[in-house]
Amino acid sequence: MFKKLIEESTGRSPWLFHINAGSCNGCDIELVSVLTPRYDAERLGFKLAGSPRHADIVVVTGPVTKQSLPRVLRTISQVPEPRCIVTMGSCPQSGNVFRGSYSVAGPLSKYVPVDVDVAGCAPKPEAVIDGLALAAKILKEKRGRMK
Amino acid sequence: MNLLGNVLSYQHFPIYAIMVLFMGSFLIAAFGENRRVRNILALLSITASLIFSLLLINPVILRGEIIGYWMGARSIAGGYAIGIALEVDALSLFFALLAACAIFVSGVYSIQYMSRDDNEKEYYTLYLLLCGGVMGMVLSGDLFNMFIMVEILTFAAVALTAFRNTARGAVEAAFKYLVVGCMGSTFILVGTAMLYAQTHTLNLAQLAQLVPGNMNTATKAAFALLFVGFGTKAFIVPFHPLAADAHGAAPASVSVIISGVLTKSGIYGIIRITYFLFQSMGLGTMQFLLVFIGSVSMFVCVTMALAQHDFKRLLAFHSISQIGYVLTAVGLCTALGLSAGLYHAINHTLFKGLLFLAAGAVLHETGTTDLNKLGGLARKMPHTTVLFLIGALSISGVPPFNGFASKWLIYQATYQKAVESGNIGFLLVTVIALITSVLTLASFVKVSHSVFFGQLPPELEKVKEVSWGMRFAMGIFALLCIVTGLFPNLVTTYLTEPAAAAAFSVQRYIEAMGFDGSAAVEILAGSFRYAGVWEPVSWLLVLCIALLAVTIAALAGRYDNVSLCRTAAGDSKYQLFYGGEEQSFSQLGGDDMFWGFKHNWRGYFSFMHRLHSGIVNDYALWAVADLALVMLFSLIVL
Amino acid sequence: MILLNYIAAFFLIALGMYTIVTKYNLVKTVIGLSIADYGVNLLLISIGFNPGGTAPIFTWSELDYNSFFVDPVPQALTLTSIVIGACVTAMSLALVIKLEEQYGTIDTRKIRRLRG
Amino acid sequence: MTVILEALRYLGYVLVFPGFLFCFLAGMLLCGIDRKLVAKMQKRVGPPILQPFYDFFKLCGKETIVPAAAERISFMLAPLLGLAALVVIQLFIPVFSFTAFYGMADIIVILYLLLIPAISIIMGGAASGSPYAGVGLSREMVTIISCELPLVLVLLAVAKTVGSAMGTGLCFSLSDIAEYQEINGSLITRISMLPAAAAMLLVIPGETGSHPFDTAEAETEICEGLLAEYSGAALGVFKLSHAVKMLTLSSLFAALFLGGLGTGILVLDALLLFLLCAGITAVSISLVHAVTARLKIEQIFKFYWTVVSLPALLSLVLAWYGL
Repeated sequence: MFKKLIEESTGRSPWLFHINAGSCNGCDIELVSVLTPRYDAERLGFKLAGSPRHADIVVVTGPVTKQSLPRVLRTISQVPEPRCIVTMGSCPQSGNVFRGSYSVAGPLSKYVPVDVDVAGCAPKPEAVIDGLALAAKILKEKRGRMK
Repeated sequence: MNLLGNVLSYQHFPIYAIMVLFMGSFLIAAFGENRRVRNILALLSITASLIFSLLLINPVILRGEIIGYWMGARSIAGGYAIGIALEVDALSLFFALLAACAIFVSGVYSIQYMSRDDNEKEYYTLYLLLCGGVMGMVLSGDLFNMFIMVEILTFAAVALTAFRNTARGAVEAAFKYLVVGCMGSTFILVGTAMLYAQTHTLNLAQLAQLVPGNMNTATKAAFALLFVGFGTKAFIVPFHPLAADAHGAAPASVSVIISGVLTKSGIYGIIRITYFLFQSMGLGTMQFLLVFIGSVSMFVCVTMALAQHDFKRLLAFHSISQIGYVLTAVGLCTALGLSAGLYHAINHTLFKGLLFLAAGAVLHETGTTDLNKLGGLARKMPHTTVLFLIGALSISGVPPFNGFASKWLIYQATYQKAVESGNIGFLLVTVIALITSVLTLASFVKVSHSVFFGQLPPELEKVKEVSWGMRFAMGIFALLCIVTGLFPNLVTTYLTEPAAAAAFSVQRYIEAMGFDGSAAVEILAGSFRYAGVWEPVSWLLVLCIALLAVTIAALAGRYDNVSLCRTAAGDSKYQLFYGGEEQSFSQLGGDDMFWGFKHNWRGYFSFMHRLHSGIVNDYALWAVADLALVMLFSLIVL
Repeated sequence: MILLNYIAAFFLIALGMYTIVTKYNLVKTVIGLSIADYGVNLLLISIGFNPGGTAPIFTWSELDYNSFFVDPVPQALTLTSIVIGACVTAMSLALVIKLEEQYGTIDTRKIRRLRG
Repeated sequence: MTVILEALRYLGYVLVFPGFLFCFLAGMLLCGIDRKLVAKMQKRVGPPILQPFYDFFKLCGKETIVPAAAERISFMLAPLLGLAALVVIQLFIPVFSFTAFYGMADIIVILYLLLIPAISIIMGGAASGSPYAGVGLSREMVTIISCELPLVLVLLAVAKTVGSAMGTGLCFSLSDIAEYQEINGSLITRISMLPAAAAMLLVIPGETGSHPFDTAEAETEICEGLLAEYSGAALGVFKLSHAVKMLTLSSLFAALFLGGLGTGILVLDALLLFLLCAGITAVSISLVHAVTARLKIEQIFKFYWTVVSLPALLSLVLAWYGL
């Protein structure tokens, strides 16, 4: 019964940790706008956590520069299981306009398994919420698979 | 057989308790070359002293006798005391017991703590001299003998402060202590001489009979001299910088004695002169004097402690802050207040002893007491950490430890005094006491973070737990801290209330020595009832049940199923979160804590910093100014 | 006569305190302590003095109510006090030497590592 | 037989009401109501009222990581100790005429017991070894110091008012305060107690560490400060403690100022207490949260020692002169 309860709760209370991996700040602003009164992602239980130890979903923005890569990986590894990784915007998925730059190490999926990609430059808040909701669902499944 | 019975009569125990310590001191000075002989002699004499004091509990505290003991059977001739007397009432014995316990524990601790120092023979000689001085002072029935014992203990304390004379500031601290301490002793001697000139006696009981009826300018001045003189021994404001200097430099086992026992003997002296010799505590102004100095001591010293970054120096300031509590409570002149103050005196000896020993353990293993250089020792010294935390929580007044029990009584006493006397000033004292308590907690949070928690500096990787003997000594104090905290009723019934009652029965004190006490001014203690309730044992029981319930629930929810770092090299998952950077050593230094508080009071703190200039002339000036003020005060009001 | 003694005693004590408070030389501080101590000794001995009294040395048979002698107790106190004063001086001078070794100065204004 | 029954009754107090079960349910609900109310005040939909339960159970199901630099035992024990201590405080606070453990603690004891959860979170944070926790504990301690003065003044004012009315001079016992209010009506109806009640309302958010006094756990500046290294169930227990602390402080407010409203029927009283707590929380935590931005730590100190302490002091002086 508890397992069921925990699994159900996991899907309803995903806390976000946001990593800026060299982003232009466009996506960062959009992510914050998701929490504003107009879109209010909190009604789904989303909350921005201050520390990776508290997070369930890691939101990565930016093309993952060489400077930021070890920091991104280290921070992701510090998130307790079960965790979901969401890339936000086109940069972490493809490199976007920064693709091929000498300082870009991306895409992120080369280094860690990414669960959800939210494309767009920057993605609309509706799309972000949709992607996060999907991530929450994946989180729930992952929790269900844990022993 | 009769001789043996005579020798073992409890009448003689007070002098035995003093003499074994002095004998130990002489014997060690004479035959202490061998380490084992020295240790055995030291342990024997402190144990014997403890046993003699404990054996006095039955006649003095339980049966309520007052032992009047004339040395060499020279007693009274022509109505005047001509012999040297010891007089042991419950108050004296209370302080003697306190001293004997602290001396015993710190002696046990010394055996291993001092094993790395040279000149152990000199250490034990001076140490036992110090202990004997304290014992002699509190059991003495003679004002001049009190002075001599004060001189002996000041001397031994100064010498022991400078014992590790290569340590930073040790000799400097000793010199400052010597100068101001000797000024204090001079004050006591001048006061004694002036009293003698007026009454032609030095016996405390007879002085108590003669002085209050014959108050004149000379006796009033003598009061101020004695008060300030004993004030320097108790290190109350404005003598607190000396305590801080001395504790910072002295070995921890000596700090235990200086803070736990020597300051108490100063308090004892103040109680003796205010309650007995001058019987002036019935005066509202005299209560004001004690309560004022006490409150200032507790507040100024706790704020000074917050600004320190040396472990032992911080503890030293706290020790004066706690003495402030004791003095405040004693100054209330109610049965509840005096009982609470004495209770706090016991507790202060216990938890401050524990804390100093913990600081000594840290110094012994790491070689430093600088809060900015330590950290994370909890993983290397787990037992010391637990013992330190017990002490820290006790001094901060966290239930169920002993500090709370006595502070709770002190708040009640001050507030009750405010209500009874209708004086709103005492209410302020209650508030100051409560705020001081939380500031104490703050500075111990600082210590526990900067020494025991936080990160371990790389150079302290090889630190080990201290030896069993030292942990055992700390354990005794910790156990006593818990016991006196859990059973406040036992402590008040069997220790502090008899002692407080003794302080209020001057007439008995005078008559016990064979003088006429009918003219003694009876200071009314008043009856009291507790305004609140506090049942530590039941509380602890409930807490344990609750904790058990939480733990069971947590274990059922697999709370213990944690992921630990199994690999040696340190997986990045188990590193601390540094905003993504790799983990590196970074410890918040002791100086950087509580910025939000210090910033608001920056004017106060910088003023205090300028005031505590470290120049011995300034401290001497404070002593003279304090004397002038108290003398003015006593000439006007007494 | 005796009044002069008292005045002198308190003057000496005050002078000693003045020396300790105002002089920045460690040795002078020690001298100040000694001066104050002498003042106390003078005070003690003056308290016990009876003009015209003899020395307080009697056997039991000699002692009666007509004996007139100076008070012996303050003399004993004075002896003790002198001994203590000597100890203070010795100890403080020893500390001064150590301080000079460690700090290279005997100026109190410079010996203030412990402050604040 | 009776002894066993008595023991069972007290065990029931500890475990069910006003102990664990009540604390858990009511605290979490309070927390949910608070979040919902703040959302409503900001014109948001807000999370469901049951959101704190979801958060708690989710955290229970997460991995608990103990950093390699942490002191493991203190790190894991601190949350449990804090929670247990809070529940014990709740047992001592009277629910109108009903007190679970009669005659065991007074308001001074409560004042100090309130420190234990704070100490345990500080010790836990310090044991983690994180520098963020170091900054956090420094701020947490300053917040405690800040709240202490007004809280002390409020408690003394209440003690004096009740004491002089009862003829004993002063009264620290919570049961006596509750009894007094049963007979003479709530203390808040007295003019002299109004400033104290206002001050107490402002102390509650500081003590619980909620917005705008949450510098110690500021997630945007110092990564949740003391909680930075906590994860999983241990974090969940801390979140639960936070919720219970809201309940404890608001029921302390109710016991001090809103006594005498009880019906005498325990179930109704419990419900009433919860409603009162929700009202107090709405005013003192949610409203303050919604209309303010986070203060700096030295502003918190200044705020509490001036703006909040003055009314409390006024109240104490009024009580002193018997108004």
